[in-house]
Amino acid sequence: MLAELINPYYLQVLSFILINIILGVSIYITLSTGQLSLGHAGFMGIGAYASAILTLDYHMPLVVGIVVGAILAGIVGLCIGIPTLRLQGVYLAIATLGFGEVIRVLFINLEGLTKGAVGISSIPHIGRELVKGLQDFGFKASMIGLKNNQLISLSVFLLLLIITLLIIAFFIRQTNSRVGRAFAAIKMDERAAEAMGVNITYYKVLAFAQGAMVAGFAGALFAHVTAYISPADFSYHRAVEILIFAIFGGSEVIWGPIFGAAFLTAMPEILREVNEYRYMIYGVLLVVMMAFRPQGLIDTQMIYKLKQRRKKKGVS
Amino acid sequence: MVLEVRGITKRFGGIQALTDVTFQVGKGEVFGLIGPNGAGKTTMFNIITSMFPPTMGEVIFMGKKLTGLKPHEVTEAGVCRTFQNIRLFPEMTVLENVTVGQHCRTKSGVWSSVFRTGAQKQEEKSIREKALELLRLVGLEELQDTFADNLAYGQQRRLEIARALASDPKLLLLDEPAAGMNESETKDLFDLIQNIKKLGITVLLIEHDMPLVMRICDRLIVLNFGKEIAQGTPEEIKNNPEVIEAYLGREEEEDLA
Amino acid sequence: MILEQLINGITLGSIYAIVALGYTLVFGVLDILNMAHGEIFMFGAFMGVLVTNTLKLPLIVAFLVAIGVTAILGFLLETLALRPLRGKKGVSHLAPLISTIGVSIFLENLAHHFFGAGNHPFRTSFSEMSFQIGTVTVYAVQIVIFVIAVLLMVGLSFWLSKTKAGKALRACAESLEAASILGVNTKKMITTTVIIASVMGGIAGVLVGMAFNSVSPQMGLSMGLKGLAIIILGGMGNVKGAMAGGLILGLAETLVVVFGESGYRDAIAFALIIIILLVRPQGLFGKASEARR
Amino acid sequence: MRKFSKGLISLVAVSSLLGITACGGGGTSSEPAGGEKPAAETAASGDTVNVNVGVVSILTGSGAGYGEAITNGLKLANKEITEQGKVKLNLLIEDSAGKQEQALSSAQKLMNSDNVSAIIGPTLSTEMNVVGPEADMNGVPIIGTSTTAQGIPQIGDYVFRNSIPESMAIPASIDAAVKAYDVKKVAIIYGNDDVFTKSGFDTMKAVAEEKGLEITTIEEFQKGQADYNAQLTKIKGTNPDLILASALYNEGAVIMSQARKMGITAPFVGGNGFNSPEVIKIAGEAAEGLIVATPWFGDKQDEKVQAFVEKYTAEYGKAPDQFAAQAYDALYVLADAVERAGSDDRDAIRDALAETKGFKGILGEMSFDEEGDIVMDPTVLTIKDGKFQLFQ
Repeated sequence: MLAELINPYYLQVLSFILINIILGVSIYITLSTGQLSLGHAGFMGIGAYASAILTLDYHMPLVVGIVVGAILAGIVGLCIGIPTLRLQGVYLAIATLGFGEVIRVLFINLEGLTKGAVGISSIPHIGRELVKGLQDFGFKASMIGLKNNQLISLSVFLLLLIITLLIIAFFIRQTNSRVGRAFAAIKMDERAAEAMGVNITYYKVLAFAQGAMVAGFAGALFAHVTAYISPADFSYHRAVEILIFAIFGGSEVIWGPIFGAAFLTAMPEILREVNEYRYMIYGVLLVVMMAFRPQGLIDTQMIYKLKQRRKKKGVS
Repeated sequence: MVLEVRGITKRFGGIQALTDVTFQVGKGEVFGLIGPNGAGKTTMFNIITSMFPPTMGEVIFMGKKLTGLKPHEVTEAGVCRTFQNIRLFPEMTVLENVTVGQHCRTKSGVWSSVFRTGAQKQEEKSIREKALELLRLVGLEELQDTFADNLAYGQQRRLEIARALASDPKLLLLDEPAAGMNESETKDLFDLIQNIKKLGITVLLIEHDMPLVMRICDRLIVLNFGKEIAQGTPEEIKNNPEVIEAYLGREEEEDLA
Repeated sequence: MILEQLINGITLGSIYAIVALGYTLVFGVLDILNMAHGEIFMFGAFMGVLVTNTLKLPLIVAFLVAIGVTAILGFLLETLALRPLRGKKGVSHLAPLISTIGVSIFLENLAHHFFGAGNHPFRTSFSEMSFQIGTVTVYAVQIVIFVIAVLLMVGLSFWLSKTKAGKALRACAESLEAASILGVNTKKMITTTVIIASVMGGIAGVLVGMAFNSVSPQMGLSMGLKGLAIIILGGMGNVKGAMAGGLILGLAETLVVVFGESGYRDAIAFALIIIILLVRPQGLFGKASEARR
Repeated sequence: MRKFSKGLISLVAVSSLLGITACGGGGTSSEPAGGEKPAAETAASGDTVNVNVGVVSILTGSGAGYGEAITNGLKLANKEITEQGKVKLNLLIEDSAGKQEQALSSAQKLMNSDNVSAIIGPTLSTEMNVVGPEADMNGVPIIGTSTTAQGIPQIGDYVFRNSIPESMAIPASIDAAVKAYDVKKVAIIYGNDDVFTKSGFDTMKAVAEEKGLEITTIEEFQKGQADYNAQLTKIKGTNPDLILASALYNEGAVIMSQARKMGITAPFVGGNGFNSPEVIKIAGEAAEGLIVATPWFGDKQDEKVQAFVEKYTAEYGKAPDQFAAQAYDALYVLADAVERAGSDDRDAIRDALAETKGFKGILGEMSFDEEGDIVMDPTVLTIKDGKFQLFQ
C-alpha cells in the first residue's frame, strides 16, 4: 500500500517545490523591509558552491557543508548589505543585480575552485547519503516495504519538509514580534519608523543578511538534491524567478511567496503545455500584477479577513 | 531646562531656511512654535529630531547634545514627534501602530522572539497592555483592530500622538495636530494635550489654530522667514507689533484673534 | 594593432551610448528604469534582419520599419505597463521597475517564438564598405555608428534645452504635478518620451546588426544590462554622461581583451555598477545633490 | 505554537493537493504506477519483446530545436523498427525544457510512474549530470545521444552514449588540419560561460599542447556577446596558422563572419557544437574553411545514409542533422540490445547494450567501450563551396 503511494516522481516535484518555497521566503524577508534584491541567485549560488566544494573536495559531512554554505551567504549578504544601505529602491535593486552577475562571472572564472562553466558534478546527494547512513545502522528500505529509490526520494522529501516548516515557523514567529514589527514599520514608512526609535540601519542589514542566508541555505540544499551545479543555474533569470514567487503570491505576508513558489513550480508539471509559454506568462504576470494587484494575490487584508471570519465562527 | 536650541541655522542649497534661532523650553511647559507657512517650523522639528543636521548651532536635551545623533537615538533619549502630513503605518492595525512606538523601550531580539522565551512573552504582554492604555487615553480603544488607513482624519492625528507617547518621551513634538480637525475634535485635542501635560511631559507645538495656541501654550516663539521675530507668553505675543505686522502682511489677520 | 582596438572600442562604445541615451531619457523624465529597453532594442535589430534579409528591401526601409515598430512597442509599453501604475495609491516606486522587467521577459520569449533562438545574419552591402588608413581598415559602418551616436546626443541635448517641447519635458522631469499645473499635457509628454527612447533603441538595434552581423533574442538582456551600467556610470538622466559612459565602457571592455583577461569582459559592466553606486552614486558626471539617498 | 500548527496543516494540505493534481496529470501515461513489471506481462503475451522506452528531450524553450531533431530521429527509427517486427518499443516522450530540475522530474516520472526499461536522453550534458546518477542508481540503462561533455559514461554502469565526445572529435580534426596546412601556431577562442564550449576548449588546449603546437593566444567570450572584434583583432595580431574555436554554431558563425571581414584567412577548427549547416546559412562565404569532425555526414555515398536522409526529409520537410542521426542510431542500438536480451528486464538490457560491438548504423561502425562510451572513427569535414565536404 505504502509502496504504491510513494512515487519518486511526485516526491521529486514536491522537493523542488519545497526548495523554491525556501527561496520565496528568502526574498520575502528582504522585501519585508522594503528592499528589492535582484541578487538572490548570487546568494543561492554562494551557498550551493560553498557546500558542494566543502563536501566534495574537503570531505566535510553534508550538514557542515550546508550550514557553512548558508552562513557564508549570510556573511556575504552582510558585507553587501552594509555599504548598499545608503542606496534606496531602484538603486539597491540595480546594485544587487550587478552583484549577482559578478558572482556568476566569478564562478565561471575561478576555475581552480569551481571547475568553471563545466560545473561541479557528483555532489553528495542528501537522500543517498541519508539512506547509506541508515543502512549502516542496519535499516533497509525493504524493512518497510519500499524500494531503495523510493526510500531515497521519501527521505529527501521529508527532510526538506521539516526544514521548510522550521524555516517558515521561524519567520512567522519573527514577524509577530518586536523585530517583525520593526521590519514592517520600515517597509511602510522608513522616516516614521526612524522617528519612532527604530534603528533602521540595523534592521535593514539584518533583513538583508537573513534573506541572503536563507537563499544560500536553499542553494546548498539544491546542490545536494540535484547533485550537479553550474554557474548557469544562478543567473539573472533565476533571480527574477525568485522575485516572481513573491510578486505573484504576495510579499506582505509570508504565505504569499510560499503560495507563489508552490503554484508556479507545480504549474508546468501539471500543465506541461504551459511550459512552452512559461516565461511569457511570467512576464505578463509581472505587468498585470503591478497594474492590478501590486501587493500580490495574498495580502494582509486577506489574511485579516480570514482571521476575522474564523473568530466569528468561534463565537457563534 | 528640558530643551535648549542654540543658534540654529539651516541652509538648503541657496535657501536660508533658519537663521540663528535660539530658545529654551522648561520642564512641563507647553511651548508654541508659530509663524506663517514656510517660516521654518517643521525644519526646526526635523533638526531637533536629527532628521537632518543643522548648518550651524546645536540642540541640547536635558544636558545631552542631540545634534549629530541618529533619529532613533534621539527618540531613545526621550524626544518623540508627530508629523504634519500624518505618517502612520497604514497597513498595520491601530494597536500595532502603538506597539511600534514602544520599540526603543523594549529589547527582544530575533532569538528570544523565535524561541518565545519567558522574558519575551512577558514583554509582549506588557507592550500590549501599555498600548491599550494609550489608546484609551486618546480614545481609540474601540478601534484597536482597525487598519490605520481606514481611520478618520482626526482619529489618525490622535493615533499618531498615541504612537509617539508609546516611546515614553519626556519631550513631545506635535506638528500641527489640529490641522483638518473640526471644532469638537479640536476641543478633544485641547483636553488631550492638557492630559499629556499632566503626565509631566513637555510639549513643543506647531499649530496654526491661534485660539488653541493662545489657550494652551505657556510660552511661544514666532518665526518668520526662518528668523525669530518674537518670544514670550501668549499675552506678550498678541500685543507684539512685529508679529501683528508679519501676520497682517500675510492677510491672516483673523488667525491672531 | 592598438589603433584597431581603439576603433573597435569606440564603435562598441558608440552603440552602448545610443542604447544608454534611450535609458537615460526615460529615467530623466519619469524616474523609471526601463528594464525592457534592451528588448526593444533587440526587436529593432530583428526588424532590420526581417527587412533586409527576408524581404530583400533596402537598408533605409529597414531603419524606417525598425523605427515604426519600436515606436509602437514604446507606445504599448507606456500605455499597458507604465500608465496603469502612475498616480495609483499604494504603488511603491519599485512597481515600474518590476513591471518593465516583466515586459522584458515577455519580449525576449516572444522573440524566441517568432524568430527562434539562434543568431540571424544581417548582411547588407553597406556593411562591407571599408577603406584603408595606413595599415588600419576602417568600415563605413563604424563611422556611421559613431556619427549617429554623436548626432543623437547633440540633438537630444539641443531638443531638451532649446525647444519648447524639450522644455516642457524638462518641466515634467522636475515635477509632473508642477508641469501639469503649468499647462503641459503630461500624458502626451510622457508617451512621447517613451516612444522617442524606444525609437533610439530601435535605431541602435539596426546599427548593431549591421556592425556585427548578428542578431539574437538574447542580445537584448546583455545590451540592456550594459546600458544600465552606463547610465549609472554617467549619471542617471544625464545625456552627455550617457555618451561618455558608453565610450568608457566600450573602451574598457576592449582594453580588457587587449590585456588578456577576456574572461572578465562581461563583468566590467557589473563591477562598475557596484563600484559607482557605492562610491559615487550620482555617477561620474552627476551633481552631488541629485542623488541624496 | 497554535499559529505554527495552523501553518503546518495548511502546508500539508497544499502539498497533498498538489500531489493529487499531479497524480491526475501523470495518470495519462500508458502504464499505472506500482506493479513490479507490468510490461513483462504484455511481453509474454506476444512473440516479440515489448518494451517501454522513456525519452527525455527538450521540447520547449530555447533548446527545442535540438529536441525536435532528436525526437524526429527517434520516431522515424521506431516506425521502421516496428515494421521490422523483431521488437516493439513504446516511446514515452517527456519534456525537460533544458533545465536540470525538470529533466530529473521527467526521468523520475518515466522510471517510476511509467516503469520504462531504458531511457534515451536527456539532451544536454548538464541535464545528464543530474539524471544519469539517478538512473544509474535505479538500474535503468540510459543512452545519451547528444551529451558530449567529459565524464558522462563514467557516471555509472548504466550510463551510455553514442554521441562522440569532444575528446574524440577534436583530435581527429586537429590532426587532419595540421597535416593539410603545416600548422605550427594556433590561436584559441572559446565561450567560457558554457559547459560545452568550455569542455571543448579544455580538450583543444590539451590536444594542441600534446601535438607541440605553439598557442599564440587564448581568447574568451561570453554568451549574448555580439562583438568579437576585440578578441579577433588580438588573434589577428598573433598571426596563427589555425584557429581553434570552441563555440556553438550560433556564435561560431558570427565569429567566422567577423574574422573574415577583418581579413583573417586562417582555417578554423570547431568542436561538436560548431558542426551545423546553420553555420553556412549565418556566415555565408565566411564559413569557408571550417573544419569539424563528426560521426554524421549526410552526403556520404552510403545506401543506408541516403535512405535515411530521403525518408527523414520526406517525413519532416528538412534534412536531418547530426542530432537526428545520432538519435536514430541510438534507438537501433537499443532495439538490437533488447532483441539480444530477449526481455524487458533493465539489467538484461544493460548487459546486452554493454556488449554492443561493431554495430553498423548510419553513423558508421560503432561499439561501446567498457565504460559505455562510444568507439568509432569520426569523419572530418570542411566547408567548401558553400557546403560540407569530406576533408582531404
